[in-house]
Amino acid sequence: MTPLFRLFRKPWIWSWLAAFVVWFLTIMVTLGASALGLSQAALTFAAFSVIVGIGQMFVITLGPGNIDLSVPATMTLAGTVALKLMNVENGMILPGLLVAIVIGLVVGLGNYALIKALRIPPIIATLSMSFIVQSAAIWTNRGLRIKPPSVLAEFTTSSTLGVPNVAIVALLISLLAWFLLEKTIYGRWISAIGQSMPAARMAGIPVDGTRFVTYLFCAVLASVAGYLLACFSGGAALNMGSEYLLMSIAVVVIGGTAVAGGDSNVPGIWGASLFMFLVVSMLNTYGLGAGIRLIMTGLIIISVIMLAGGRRAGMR
Amino acid sequence: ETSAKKIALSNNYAGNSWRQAMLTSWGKVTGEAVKAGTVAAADPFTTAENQATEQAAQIQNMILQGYDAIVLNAASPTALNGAVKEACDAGIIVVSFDGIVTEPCAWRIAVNFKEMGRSEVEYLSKKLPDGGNLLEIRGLAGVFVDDEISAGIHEGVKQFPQFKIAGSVHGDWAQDVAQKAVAGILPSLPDIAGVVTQGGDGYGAAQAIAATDRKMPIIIMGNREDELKWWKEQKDAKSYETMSVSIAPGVSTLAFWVAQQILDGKEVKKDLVVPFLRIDQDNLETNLANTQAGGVANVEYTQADAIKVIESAK
Amino acid sequence: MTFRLSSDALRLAIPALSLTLLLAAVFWLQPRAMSYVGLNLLFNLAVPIALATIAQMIVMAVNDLDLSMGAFVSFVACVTATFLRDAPVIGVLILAGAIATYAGLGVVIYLRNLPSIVVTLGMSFVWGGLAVLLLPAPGGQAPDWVRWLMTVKPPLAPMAIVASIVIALVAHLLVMRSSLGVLMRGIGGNQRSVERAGWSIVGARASAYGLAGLFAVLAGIALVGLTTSADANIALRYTLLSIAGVILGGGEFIGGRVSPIGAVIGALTLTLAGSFLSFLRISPDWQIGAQGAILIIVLALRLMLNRLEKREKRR
Amino acid sequence: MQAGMAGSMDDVLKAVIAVDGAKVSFGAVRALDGVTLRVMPGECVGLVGHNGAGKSTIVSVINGGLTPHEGSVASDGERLERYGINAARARGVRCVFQELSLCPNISIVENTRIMHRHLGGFGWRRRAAKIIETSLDAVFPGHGIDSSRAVGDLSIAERQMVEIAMAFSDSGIAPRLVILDEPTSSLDASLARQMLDHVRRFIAAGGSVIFISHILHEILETADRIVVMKDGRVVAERPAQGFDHHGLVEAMGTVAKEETGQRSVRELSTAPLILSHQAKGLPFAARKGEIIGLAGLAGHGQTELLLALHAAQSSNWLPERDPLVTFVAGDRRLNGVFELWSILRNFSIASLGDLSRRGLILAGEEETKGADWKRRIEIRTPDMDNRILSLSGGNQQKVLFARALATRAPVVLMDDPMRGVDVGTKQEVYAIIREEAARGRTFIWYSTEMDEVRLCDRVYVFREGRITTELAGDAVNETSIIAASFEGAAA
Ligand SMILES: Nc1ncnc2c1ncn2[C@@H]1O[C@H](COP(=O)(O)OP(=O)(O)OP(=O)(O)O)[C@@H](O)[C@H]1O
Ligand SMILES: Nc1ncnc2c1ncn2[C@@H]1O[C@H](COP(=O)(O)OP(=O)(O)OP(=O)(O)O)[C@@H](O)[C@H]1O
Ligand SMILES: [Mg+2]
Ligand SMILES: [Mg+2]
Repeated sequence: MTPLFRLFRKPWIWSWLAAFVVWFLTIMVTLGASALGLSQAALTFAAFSVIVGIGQMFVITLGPGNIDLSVPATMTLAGTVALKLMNVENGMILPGLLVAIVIGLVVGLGNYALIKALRIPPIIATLSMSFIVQSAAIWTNRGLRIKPPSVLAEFTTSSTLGVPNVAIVALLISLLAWFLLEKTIYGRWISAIGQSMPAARMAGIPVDGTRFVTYLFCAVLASVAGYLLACFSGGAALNMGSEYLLMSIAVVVIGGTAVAGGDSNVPGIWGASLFMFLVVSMLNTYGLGAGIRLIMTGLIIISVIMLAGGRRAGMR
Repeated sequence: ETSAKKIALSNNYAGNSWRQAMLTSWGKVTGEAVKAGTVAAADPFTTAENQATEQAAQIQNMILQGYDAIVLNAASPTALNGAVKEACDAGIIVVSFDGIVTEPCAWRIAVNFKEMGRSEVEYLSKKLPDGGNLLEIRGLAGVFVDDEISAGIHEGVKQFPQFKIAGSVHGDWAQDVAQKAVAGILPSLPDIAGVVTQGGDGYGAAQAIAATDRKMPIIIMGNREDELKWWKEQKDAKSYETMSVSIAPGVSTLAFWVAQQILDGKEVKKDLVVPFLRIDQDNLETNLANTQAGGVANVEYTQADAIKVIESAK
Repeated sequence: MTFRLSSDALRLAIPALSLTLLLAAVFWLQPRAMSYVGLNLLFNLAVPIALATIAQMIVMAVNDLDLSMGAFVSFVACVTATFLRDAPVIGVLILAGAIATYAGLGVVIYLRNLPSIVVTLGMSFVWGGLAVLLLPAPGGQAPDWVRWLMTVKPPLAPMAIVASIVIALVAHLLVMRSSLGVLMRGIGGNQRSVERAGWSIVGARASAYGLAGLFAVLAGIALVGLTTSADANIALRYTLLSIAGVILGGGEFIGGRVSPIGAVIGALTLTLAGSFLSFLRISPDWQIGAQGAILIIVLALRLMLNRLEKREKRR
Repeated sequence: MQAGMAGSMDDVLKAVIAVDGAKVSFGAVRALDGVTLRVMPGECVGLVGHNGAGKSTIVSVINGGLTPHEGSVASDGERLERYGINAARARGVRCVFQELSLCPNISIVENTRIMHRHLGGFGWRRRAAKIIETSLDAVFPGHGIDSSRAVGDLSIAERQMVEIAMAFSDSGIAPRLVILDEPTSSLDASLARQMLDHVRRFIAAGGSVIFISHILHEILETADRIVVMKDGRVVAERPAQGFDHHGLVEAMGTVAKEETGQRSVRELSTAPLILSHQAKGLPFAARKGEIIGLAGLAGHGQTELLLALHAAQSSNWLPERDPLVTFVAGDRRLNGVFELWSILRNFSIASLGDLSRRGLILAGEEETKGADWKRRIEIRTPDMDNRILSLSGGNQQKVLFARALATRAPVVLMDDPMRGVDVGTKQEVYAIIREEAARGRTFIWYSTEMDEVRLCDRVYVFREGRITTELAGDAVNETSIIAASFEGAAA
């Protein structure tokens, strides 16, 4: 009784429940025959949302107003440049990954420079940055689609023991994130900064350093996600990240992270990512038109947050 | 005589390879035209996001800048009418292509999107006389090209009732979105005989289907190189057969020449039609050879082509 | 005592100065813009953005953020181009219902203590879906009176300028001078104290959201008046534009610090920045990036002037 | 003798507000355990008690913000069934809350509009300005506050002045009962004096006041009757003449012995210099083991100096193994507590470096150290894992103290940290400070309370943002500090 009760007080439980209900409703159409296929697909595509979502979650934890809108553009730039560099050669996989990470670092640096040096609110700073990054992506190869190296393409599209490889990568990143948040000083610091920046400063926390690292982390995760996605879908496209703007925010908040900052959780990201994929699949499966589908998606998001967020305090 | 005339390209989106190819073609053809002194300038302008309001502002700026003609790929067939009307009132020639506008004072170089959708089903009916289930991949909801092609496909299904649309997803013309949407609906679908697309989503669908143990259906392809290449591989390996329909991005150059002809005082009908680009099993290799790696199958137009199109419309 | 500018006045001086600088640059690049017609062309599309910015600003005044603004304005545009023209009574009812829904959202967000970002994110799907249902393909037509209103040519100044001034003044009266405005900003500053003074927070939040809904509806109608027809995605950009407009105009995300006149100026600045860029004729590869750069420059200007303000205060 | 036997029928009839047997609990915490309190017209009731005794809670009940789970509220002999904020305000009940309860983003005039609901209609700005200015002039003559300024631009003392004036202001419904919950905590002596004088005038004119303060002499000289609370109950209730300082402390159940200004003069001028700073005015320097006071009128630059010292000595970019300074906040809502966190996490945040290995937090050590400090400074909570907000204000402040003292930083900066801390706790903290100073820690202490300043070895007096005087040894006494504080003004 009590453990169950305590489980229901976890902020992330609702996204998992919602994901499960939607999954169940979807497989019922085929009386369960699609269970395996659907689960695998869900794990595969949720993985990308999880990776970008975790980065976004760290940023959102920094407190009200902190958000990274440059995620899609960073994904695109990292994907295009890395694939161009690798040029279908298996030997270049590691340099490609390195370049993607460096791009993430540069974008993160740019973001924080704008936020700190020019005091531009993060939402606008990262938006402006994303325009520049997007232009850079266009400029580098004018939208030509280059194929990923065969080993990478193979790796990202196959499974190990029935679990998609990308999902395993996302799981490892989630574990790292969980560890950072729960067990390290850094995790305490970002939570403290999210609750009150002046208080964090006066408690001796290196506020700027911590925020800087967090923006770097988010941008690097976005570029890693872009790298993987480009390999998974057989080449980088200029618009490949656009979906992940709303997605990265939605999975964070549906997952039970406080939008007002200071409180985050990793399991919720998974629940929410699975949910966001499954809900579209469910509505597609039931053959609903685009209009109805959008309305249902919206209403479901609101109901989940109503169930989950009713009692928790939040600024917004 | 148009050597003193200035032409602007108003483009609403640059975020995919088709648009990039379109801009490249424009740059190539108009660059030569400017050098040859045919026109004084041919500047391309692009908005950051696919938004009618921003493009309307862009057109209004072009009016201020004193261009003589505006070549327009519109974000919306109707939402730019206000701005287009103001341009016309200012004595500017407006030629729309691909994404055309309904404002009567503008010229339209249109593709018959409905016919494009219908022809896909017609093709399938030849390959699959017994019919079967179809999966439809649509574009971006609320955009008119999506609505037109889809209407054509549904018309085709009515014409060939042996087909049934078993599922329909929106791929937003982005191949990763298409891949995701298809992967999500696929487990719940019965056997699929064919996939009808709007061009550009074929490879994503193929990827999603390849990830399952289903038999590969006939996927109608678009004109991106990766689609054609995949088709070629399948053709070589297991004599896979399909076709590809699309619009050549080089149509922007046709629009350029048409605008130039109008400026030159030629009588041109308001509605011109360009054929869509179709690739079949037998001319796949030639087309693939002409396509840049990672690019889009393309056709560029010359002044003579434009004159021919104008003449034939009369 | 030395003369001291109030912080409200300074909050306004900064965006006004950015706008002036940008306008000077545009006139220098394109002298043709310096005319009745030219100003109208430069600014008329800023009118709906200004209205949407005011709507966003009201939501921000009570410490919330509306991520559904763009979708909602698109929805209103669809209603305007269809029902409001063909069946005005039903059209008006739908729009009134939409405003009521906004007010209801304000209540639900407060009562259930929900993050407004998520609720409005969800609502953006709902409005988008409704818009697609109304207009699966672009179309419809603006009612004649709307078209007339947006294209009328008043003497002296073009409609775009007149409308902007009227919007700024009305919003200023509502938000900065009226009791309701004080109440809304008070909630943004310290909700608990407003509650302790015996006000109904539910009522105040409902009015704030309702008012925001009203301005957003006006934005949708004005937009259709300019474009003559609508589509389901017509104003999606307005979400970010409106937030950027509020910030450019000196507003802040939390704490109820907003400035309606600043917000209108912010919207004008954003629109003008776009024009400025096209007059510069940058290579198409970098046209998108330049939009980011100009946002950065305008905001950096704000920072510079903010420093001045601080120095002013310290004296 | 106006309030004789509590509970007589007569009293209930006359009482402005009578709370009978109020019980309130927050979860497991019994904040009020059957409190009966009456306030007569023309009477000032002093309310004292240790931190967490329930004073603020009874205030919330009277003010209508909290409905007691049991018990009743009556006014003018009439039992009020549906008592709420609006009913209370309609009866002239006004409240000054401990924490800032004005809206910082809007002007004083606009705040007045919010406080007085019925003020609306055309031309309200003019009326509101008149109301608040009249009241400010009455309570704090010569205040010099412009009512069109935004509250956020005011100093903390000015805000408190506005808030007090707001409570006494009359916009049609005259204030009958004004509740002051620690109103003087940020005011310096002269402003506090002005306020207390006004309270007496208000009482003389027939108004009633409930006055809560941890500064006992204020209570003793201002209140007519003193109610002592302890653990959610009233434990003593007598006319003010019936108490003296010692008796009051005893009634509150504080065991700590009183030490009034016993300060052994220590010779530290040879101790090594540990910190120096070029402030405005005289140079600032601190030696190892010194307790340095920052005195002067409130808001004259003391906090700014502390912030500057902190900023100069701690890095914003890189973590530091051995920070030189640590900070105890006075404005705990603004820069003290982390509201989402447990008490333990709030406590340990500043010393995580010592509680971790290679960036990994050692949960066991964190808990041990937390338990240790809970015992040392008696944080009243059953469990350090409870949320920090479940503590009363004074106990939260103790946690902030523990946070700073638990670090290894040799210099402790204190920004008027004893605001709202009860007498017993204060004595304990003073003892700890002395003990730590003896071991070589340096304390730099801004305080608005003279008793505290007198505990310091050396005092810098501030005036208009600059250090004007340095006092040491026997010169550290009330007369010379006050003289130094007003030096500039007299000139
Ligand atoms: N909202 C609340 N939730 C939980 N506990 C509360 C709440 N309000 C008060 N308490 C608890 O009730 C008790 C009484 O608190 P109260 O604030 O009335 O004390 P106080 O006498 O005002 O103390 P202080 O002198 O420190 O202000 C304390 O133990 C406090 O922790
Ligand atoms: N919603 C809440 N949940 C938990 N605790 C609360 C809540 N509201 C108030 N408290 C706590 O209850 C206590 C009483 O609240 P109050 O604001 O009256 O304290 P306070 O008077 O400011 O404290 P002090 O007088 O010691 O400075 C405080 O410790 C406060 O933080
Ligand atoms: Mg209290
Ligand atoms: Mg208190």
